[in-house]
Amino acid sequence: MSWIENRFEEGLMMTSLDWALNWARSSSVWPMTFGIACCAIEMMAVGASRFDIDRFGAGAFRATPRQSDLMIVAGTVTYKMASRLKRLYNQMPDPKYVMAMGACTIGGGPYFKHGYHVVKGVDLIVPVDIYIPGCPPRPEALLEGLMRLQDKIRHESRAIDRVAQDNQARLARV
Amino acid sequence: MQSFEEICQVLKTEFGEAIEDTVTEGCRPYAVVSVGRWGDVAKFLRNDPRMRFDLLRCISAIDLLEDDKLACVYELGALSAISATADMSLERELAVRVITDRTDPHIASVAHLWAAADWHEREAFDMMGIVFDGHPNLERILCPEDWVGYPLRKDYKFPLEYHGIPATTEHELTSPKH
Amino acid sequence: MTQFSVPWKQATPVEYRGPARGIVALARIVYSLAAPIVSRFPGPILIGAIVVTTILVWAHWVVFGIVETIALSDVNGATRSLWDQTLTVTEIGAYLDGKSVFGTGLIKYLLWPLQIELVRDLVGLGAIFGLFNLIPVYAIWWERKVAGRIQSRMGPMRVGGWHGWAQSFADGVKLVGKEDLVPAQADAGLFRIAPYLAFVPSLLAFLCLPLGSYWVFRNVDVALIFIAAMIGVEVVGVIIAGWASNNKWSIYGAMREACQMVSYEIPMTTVLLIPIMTAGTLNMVQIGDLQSGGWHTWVAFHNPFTFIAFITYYIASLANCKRAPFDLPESESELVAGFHTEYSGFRWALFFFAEYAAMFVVSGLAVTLFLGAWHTPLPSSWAFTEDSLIKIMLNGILFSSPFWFIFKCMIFIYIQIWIRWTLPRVRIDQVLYSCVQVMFPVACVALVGHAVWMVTLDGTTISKIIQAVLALIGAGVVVSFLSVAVYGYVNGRRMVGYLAVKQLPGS
Amino acid sequence: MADTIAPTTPSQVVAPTQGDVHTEEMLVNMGPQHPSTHGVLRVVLRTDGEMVLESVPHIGYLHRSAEKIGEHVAPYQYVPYTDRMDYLAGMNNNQAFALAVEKLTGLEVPERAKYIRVMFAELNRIASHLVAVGTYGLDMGAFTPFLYCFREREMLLDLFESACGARLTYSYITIGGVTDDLPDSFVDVCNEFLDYFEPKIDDYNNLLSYNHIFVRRTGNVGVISAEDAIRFGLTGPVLRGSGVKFDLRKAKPYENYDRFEFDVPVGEPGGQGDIPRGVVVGDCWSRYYVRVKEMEESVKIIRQCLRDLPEADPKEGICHKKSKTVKLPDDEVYLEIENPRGQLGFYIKGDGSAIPARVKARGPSFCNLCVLEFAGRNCLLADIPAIIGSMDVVMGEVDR
Repeated sequence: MSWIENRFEEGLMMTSLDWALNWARSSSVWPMTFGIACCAIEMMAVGASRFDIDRFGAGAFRATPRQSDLMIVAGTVTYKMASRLKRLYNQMPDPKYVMAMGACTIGGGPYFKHGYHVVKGVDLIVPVDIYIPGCPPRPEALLEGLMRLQDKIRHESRAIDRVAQDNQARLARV
Repeated sequence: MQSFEEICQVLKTEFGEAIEDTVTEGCRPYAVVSVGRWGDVAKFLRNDPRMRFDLLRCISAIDLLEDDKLACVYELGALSAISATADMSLERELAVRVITDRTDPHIASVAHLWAAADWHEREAFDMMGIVFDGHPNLERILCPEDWVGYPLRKDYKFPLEYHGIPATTEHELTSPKH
Repeated sequence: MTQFSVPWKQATPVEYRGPARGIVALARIVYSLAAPIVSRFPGPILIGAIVVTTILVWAHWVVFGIVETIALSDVNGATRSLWDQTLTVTEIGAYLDGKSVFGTGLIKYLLWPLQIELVRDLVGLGAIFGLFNLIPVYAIWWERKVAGRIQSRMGPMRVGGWHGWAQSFADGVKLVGKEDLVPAQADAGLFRIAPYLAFVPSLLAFLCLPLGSYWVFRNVDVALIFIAAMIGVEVVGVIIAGWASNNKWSIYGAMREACQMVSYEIPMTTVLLIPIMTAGTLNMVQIGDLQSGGWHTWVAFHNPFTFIAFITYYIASLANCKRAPFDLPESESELVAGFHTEYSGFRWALFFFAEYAAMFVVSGLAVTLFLGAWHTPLPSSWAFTEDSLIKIMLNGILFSSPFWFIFKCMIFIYIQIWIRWTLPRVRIDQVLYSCVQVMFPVACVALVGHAVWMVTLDGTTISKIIQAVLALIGAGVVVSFLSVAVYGYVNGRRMVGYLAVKQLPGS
Repeated sequence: MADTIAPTTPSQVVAPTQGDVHTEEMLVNMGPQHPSTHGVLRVVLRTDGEMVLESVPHIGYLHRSAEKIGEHVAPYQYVPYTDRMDYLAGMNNNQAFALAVEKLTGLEVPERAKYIRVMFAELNRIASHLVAVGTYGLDMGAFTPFLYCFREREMLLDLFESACGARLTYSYITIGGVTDDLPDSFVDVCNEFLDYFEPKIDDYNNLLSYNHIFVRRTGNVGVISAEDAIRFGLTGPVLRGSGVKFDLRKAKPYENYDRFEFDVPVGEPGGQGDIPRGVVVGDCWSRYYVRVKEMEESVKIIRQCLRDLPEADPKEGICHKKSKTVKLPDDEVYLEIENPRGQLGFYIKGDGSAIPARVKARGPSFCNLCVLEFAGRNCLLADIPAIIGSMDVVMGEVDR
């Protein structure tokens, strides 16, 4: 969790601060170079000349999880890979986002029934923000997913979440 | 260019009973070699000037559930002499099937003859559970170390979970009966 | 199930006790007052920040321009530097009265605090810090745009409107807001301090970098040694960062950096001796002033050996600030991110700032020592005579000013970017080979040759002819660069058009 | 050739003498998430400073049970799974599987479909080699050639898209032919693309192949001799880079490759012709350059295809009528074709029903990768990406 989250109460200043920080975060979503399978080729195509994800400020592909904001899980996740994927997610600093790209990461895809070694959806391992269907999704779909992620970031808040706090207190009483 | 029959003839004169069968009808002929003599046959195929099969193209492990057997099919090839100017061709081709027991499968390793066999044999061990005697490093290659069962056997039971991750939704899913 | 249970976001409000509570309360009050202004309109505020910083630089500039003129118009004919002698407000007033500038009286009193040294230092520091921050921010944005153009794509386009000009600001604000991670196995103290050890030397180098005859914060007599030392000290931060991360890739990066730095400092400092020999001083301002007589008097065109030395210096400086093809310490395809693999957020941003500021510093050294410093290539006969303040300032901009210095530095930074996106990376043994067996002998030959030249040929007709020929070659390089750029631009347009217009069946 | 081969076990590797400097060995784990392992390959390196004493590849991070699925679905349903094995060369994979099934069941392919298959296989070979060349530049630290290669690849993908509607996973070549006929004006557009593309190869050469730094980085690195290449069962450009002129399209022509004229490029020693000095046969540069040359040869083949393309026979159609209802006999077949990465073989065993009893894919990347343990010894750390990149592995096919 970033140092600024959940420290201040909701108010005019927090709303303004949110506005500024959300603008910065949504304008500079740096993905991690984390290609697993077929979808990774389309992810590379998105970074290449015709589609150019750099136009949105998201073109700085970082090789290390420490410097990236977005993990695009591009390809089939297997059981052998699962622990590595989880570890990479844990290594990313907050705020972090996960994009499930392609049918395999959403729910096993064509390997759902007989794929004994395929995880049936990456959301069994890490929380997912955006799902992009397709096998593999076209680059335009990935760009659309990025824009939806930016929308999502623009509606974030850094104020103390009263509802979550109340729920926690209630749970503690129980 | 030697035909399949000529190669089998040479093998039969050299090894006699070890060549259990030669199947010539069908798409692709193959010879069945007894599992006990396979090590010697392989060495002969690799080193004898008449054979000189220097290319091991593939090892396919197959599950013969009805006969309660496992088998390995070795695809061998012999290249013409290396030259930088002329196109090379396959001089001879041979497919060898080695059949072993299903409960305690053991086949002699050929990794010391063809380096290519190293990973193929590890894969066959991983997928079918065939133990290759004399292999330098026989451990699972594709599946994780703690994987249960041999996935490509016909009676393989799909896992229900792996380290807490739920797996297949259809319980008791095995191979279809056909 | 424990290992793979889905992690839910847990809201844990922090309780403050003791003095912290007071500080937090104060912070909240400040925030509530400032936040509506600061963060309601991030776009305008960012524009404002740039405008203010620019005005700060320019204010510094205008003031110094006036002062420089006064100093030059001293009746005794002796040149006085701003920092050596304190000008009194009476002197400034007397000068301005004589020039009958609009609002003389007001300017006189506005300038009054400048006679206090502390005020001057604070203004100067503010300007230098502003410049130090602006240059990396825009160099990074520029690098992404240039890289995009080289690779036939657009680069940042959305953020801030026009060609993504606010991209680096967004990156910076985001990086500041990221979680500050320190790996569990790392040496926390060293890990935290290392980015500052890389950042501060770059900033210190700026203090002695002269942007003009009077545009230097501290005109130190050993400025050259100081800057060379500061560039060298930056390595310590990098090595500590790699070591403290407790990551194998980081250690590889740190060791490569140490190895590379030790080897490239030698030819670099060897060729730095050549301008020193020519000028007979270590003072950067004096070396710069030596080259004021037009572009054929620039040190690089002095004789063939200085020309070789200039090229050697530029290659060594690439290695010095970890730029491709010598970016081994952070080579992405080999060591995941090299020495900063474990760094995230603000601390990593400090490394980035340090790197781009170092690019500017080494380019500044190249410009000052070899390519005429802040002097214009335009002939001096084009200069205006001193009629009005406007013309004085125009003269200041076009003929002897930070404008030319920054312009030349930017060209060198551009070439660094160009090389980075074109060439593959060299291997560590090849780096060492090219240093020890190629660059160092070349540097030594240049040094000896230059010394012999200075003793035998300097000032003769042959020397002048060779100087002119070399200057023409330099001009030819610039002209061919421009023509290549124009050719590429025209061709690039054609190709983009081909891609855009091409209609394929089914598409 | 030696009688038997010494196994490449760790104990065989001897550390180079270090003089009086005391150093310690370090185990470095490279991957499965690493920018230059081309996917999820994991290599464990035993290093001594910058020297790599031993590198052991670990695979299986993308094991997607493709062979098991082959025992559960009918052949025409399995074609899409072959796309996803080698996702850079979907057409070639479809072709290999389709040819194997056709050989097993004796289906006849219409003449026009044969030409279309060859054409698309070669187009996809270009697309695949473009990625290989581009990412190899990326491994060496040159970013821009990668972008240029992808720019040209996008045009190829447009061609594929116009024919079958997919960019990456085509399933266009199917059992008994191809799924659909070519769109109108395809021949003109394809010719136009070839005219545009051919001069671009010179651009790549100028930018990357003959770049001094690139040659120094890859020349005489990771040398595999011809004997070793055969011993390890290497195929494709990796084998030909070692100077073995063996190409299944010439040695054992399938489809109608025997009707086309083309050369088989092999690795050549440096200093002759356009080969730069410092290159030896079997090094990374040779393997890379074979791919560049193969693109030129593929362009030749496609031009001949476009020239000789027969008109569609309305009676015959473009695909065999029985392609979806075919029953596999109780027989087995093993068929290899020349993929961009090497020889892709399919072993299919039928048992009289519509669903195969066993499908085994011999992935060229799988067989090529096993040489990494042999080639990646006693080299520098920076050579490991060079060697892995020159193998041009696709992990989807290694792990299947």
